[in-house]
Amino acid sequence: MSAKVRASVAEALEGLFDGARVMVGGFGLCGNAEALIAGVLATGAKELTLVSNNAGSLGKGLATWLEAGIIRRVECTYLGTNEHLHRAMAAGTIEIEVMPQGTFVERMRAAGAGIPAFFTPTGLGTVVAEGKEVREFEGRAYVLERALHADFALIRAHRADPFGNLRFYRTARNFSPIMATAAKTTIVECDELVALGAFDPDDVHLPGAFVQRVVHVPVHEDVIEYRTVRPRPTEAPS
Amino acid sequence: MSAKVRASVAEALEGLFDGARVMVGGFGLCGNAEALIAGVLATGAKELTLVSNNAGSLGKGLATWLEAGIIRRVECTYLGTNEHLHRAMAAGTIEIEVMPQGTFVERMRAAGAGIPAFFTPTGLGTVVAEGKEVREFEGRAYVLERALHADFALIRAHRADPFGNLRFYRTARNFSPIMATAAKTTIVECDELVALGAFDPDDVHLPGAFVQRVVHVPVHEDVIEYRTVRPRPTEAPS
Amino acid sequence: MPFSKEEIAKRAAAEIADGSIVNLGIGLPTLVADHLGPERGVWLQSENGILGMGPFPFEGDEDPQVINAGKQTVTILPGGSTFDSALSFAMIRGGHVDLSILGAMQVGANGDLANWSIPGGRTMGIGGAMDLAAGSKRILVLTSHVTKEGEPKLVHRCDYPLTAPGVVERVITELGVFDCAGEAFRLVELAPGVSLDEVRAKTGAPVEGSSQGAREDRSSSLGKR
Amino acid sequence: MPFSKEEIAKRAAAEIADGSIVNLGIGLPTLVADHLGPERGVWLQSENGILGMGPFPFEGDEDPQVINAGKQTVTILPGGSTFDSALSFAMIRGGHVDLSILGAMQVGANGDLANWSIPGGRTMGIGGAMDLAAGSKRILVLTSHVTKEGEPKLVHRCDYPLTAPGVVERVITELGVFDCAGEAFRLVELAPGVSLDEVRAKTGAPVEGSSQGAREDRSSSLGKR
Repeated sequence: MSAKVRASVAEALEGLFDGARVMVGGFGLCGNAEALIAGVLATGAKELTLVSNNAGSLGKGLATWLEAGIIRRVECTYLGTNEHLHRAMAAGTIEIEVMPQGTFVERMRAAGAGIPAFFTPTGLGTVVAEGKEVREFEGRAYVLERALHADFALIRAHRADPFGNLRFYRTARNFSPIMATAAKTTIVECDELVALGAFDPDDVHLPGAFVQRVVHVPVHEDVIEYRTVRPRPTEAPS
Repeated sequence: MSAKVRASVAEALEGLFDGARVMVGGFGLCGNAEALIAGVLATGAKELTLVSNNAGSLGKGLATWLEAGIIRRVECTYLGTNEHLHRAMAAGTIEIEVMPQGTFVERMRAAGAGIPAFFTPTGLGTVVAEGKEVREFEGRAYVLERALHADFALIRAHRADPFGNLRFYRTARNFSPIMATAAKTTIVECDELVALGAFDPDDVHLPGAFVQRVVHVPVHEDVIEYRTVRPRPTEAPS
Repeated sequence: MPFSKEEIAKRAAAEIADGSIVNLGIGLPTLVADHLGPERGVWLQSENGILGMGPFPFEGDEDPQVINAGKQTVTILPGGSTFDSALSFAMIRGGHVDLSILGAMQVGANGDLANWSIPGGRTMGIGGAMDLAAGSKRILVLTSHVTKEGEPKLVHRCDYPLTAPGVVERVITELGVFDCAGEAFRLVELAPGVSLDEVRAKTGAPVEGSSQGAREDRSSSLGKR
Repeated sequence: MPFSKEEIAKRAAAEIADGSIVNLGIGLPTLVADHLGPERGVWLQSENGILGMGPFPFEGDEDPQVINAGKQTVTILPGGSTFDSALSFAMIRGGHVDLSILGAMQVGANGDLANWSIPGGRTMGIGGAMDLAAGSKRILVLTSHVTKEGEPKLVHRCDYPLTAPGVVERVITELGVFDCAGEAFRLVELAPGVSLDEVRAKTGAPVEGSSQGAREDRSSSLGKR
């Protein structure tokens, strides 16, 4: 029953191979599987295809993979201010496919649900639709998009049980549960490891059927990219 | 903020029209919006297209619609022992489209997600694929299926708040949250109506964006179709 | 003596790898659950939205909102989860169910499965049958070897409407265990006291193999994942 | 005097129907939130997975795992919910977001929107821009009327890479409010003290209408749903 729980990050990452397609959850640095991301560097795996919304920021997270030169190709939606990625793209040292965020996640959802391709309105009439089939349904045109698979998904959950049932916390959820369905081997780094039966059946965000390995990582750095606050009112608001 | 909450089933069903496409949640009688189903009969609406996994059973639930003759067409996955439906189908008084359950729910999910059509392996090489496009991806053949929309969805939730955020209970969830995304007007019958803020943000099963009306119905019959039990051990199990 | 229903179910349970996700069809497949002890770590999926389905409830504990795909009252085990039908069928169609054990009206030697409609008969509907057949990683069929009228259910090619083509790997009947080998069924195991001649007489396609070979094959076919 | 950024945001807030679901893009559109009192019942969607986004947290209350699509720390209002990106984009692409208020690099008179890439410039990526543009029920653009170099951003046809074709209904700039009318922009409202001549001089397409008509149009265009 607890065959999925691994004692260390290194054990959790066993079998990662050169050239693997690796999905990494998180919206920017938010919800990153920090220990697994660091652990991949330690494995020495290289020539990876990274499938992630972003590719790190502020030198943190996936930016460390770029810096280490272990990425051959990136499939993402947003480069932002990631200097490594901009330089690598300009120098042609890394292939980059940028796609719309909704198409990105729907392609992964399709992969997880056994759907090889689907039509979407997003990207129609833009560079995204170039070379793709366009077809009309009920008078509106749509673009055919393909499923997006991976060999591994590295995601972070708030709580996990030994079967790999997961709960996520707030906006740290983002792409992670969908990536878990789209990858052959889903590796979860959880803030808390709870006992089987600790979750109410209605409150499981992602059932264990989609998870192959779990490693407990209690401490995270949780970097904030843009700290935006408002002043605390000095007296009770009227 | 509470513009969605209706005082009665009749108010909740306002605007239901003859010939409407109506999705009704539930797996058999489990999770039926019992009061809304009864309420539709009271509106006098007829010539309805019913989109539901089943069409009632034991003379209960949607069987009452068949008995009242208000259904012109049924799109479902399973007829089972529904005598009304078998007779109506044999007599040709009701059009019936039977489809695979996964295709049924995925077609509704597509409708709710802005996807007009998708490829699926289910139904390939069967009567389900007749007249549909078949295409190969990565060496496997798939059938093109279309989105399934409706004018109304009548669903039951365990708890709802005034914005229409919903939680479902156990296997009463089934098709209901997906139907809510696929219908123009989603009408929810909830066992409990809770205050805004009563749900933890992570524990909302379906956000209120997909819900247009809510009516509080505290009492349900909750018929069991097949009561299966095992004898209670007389002493503590060894 | 041919396998009893309980023996078929027990034999099917031996096909299941520890820790796997399994969907059991209505009827004979349902009995398999009784032969899966908790030490096996097998998780039962019910397509109406349960992973981790438990046994029937104790008398008086039945909950009308906790049912299986056969609309029977069931329970949910610790570690079980409930979810909507879209996720349930994403699990099935996306290949996350390791094994589905299904009933059949006909099975073709080519692996074709027919289990939803009899020509000229009353159609109960499709339900989740086509999804399970097309989406599961592996399909095992449990069925009586012949119909009530004595017609073979293991045939060269199905003449009943198909549920899915070329999906059945193995069939267990009261007469034994058989693999779909294309133009013939391959004997994996004979039920005690059943002769290959009897099997061949009751099968609508060639049956390859010998009683001897079949027994030897058995151990190697178990517990694979 | 042309509209200030705050006045553009306030004017945009008047375009929002009470109770609607709204996504605010990064930059100028973000300011609109300050002009939506709780009595409006407007629900802000953030495509990284929030419906019911609240204001920035009080100092010291920021949570690194509660951010918006601009990766800024935010809060969640009572009645708010958090969900995965697939559901978030199903909400957007399925037409469940009533209005998206976006920034722009160029807007065509035909409603074409370009807001993600400048030819020859550095591409920041697409993010949710194309999904919001293609999926929302209605698109409102807030932008400066001209670029820093003084080039018109309201043009006959975009020459920047498109985000989505024919989706923009209305544009609010410091000079006024304009609808995309196909071959021209239609003046809805002039900012105080701005002349139609100035607008025409700074717009890369014909501008239809008169100052008089524009003011009369205003009330009728508000509060529609």
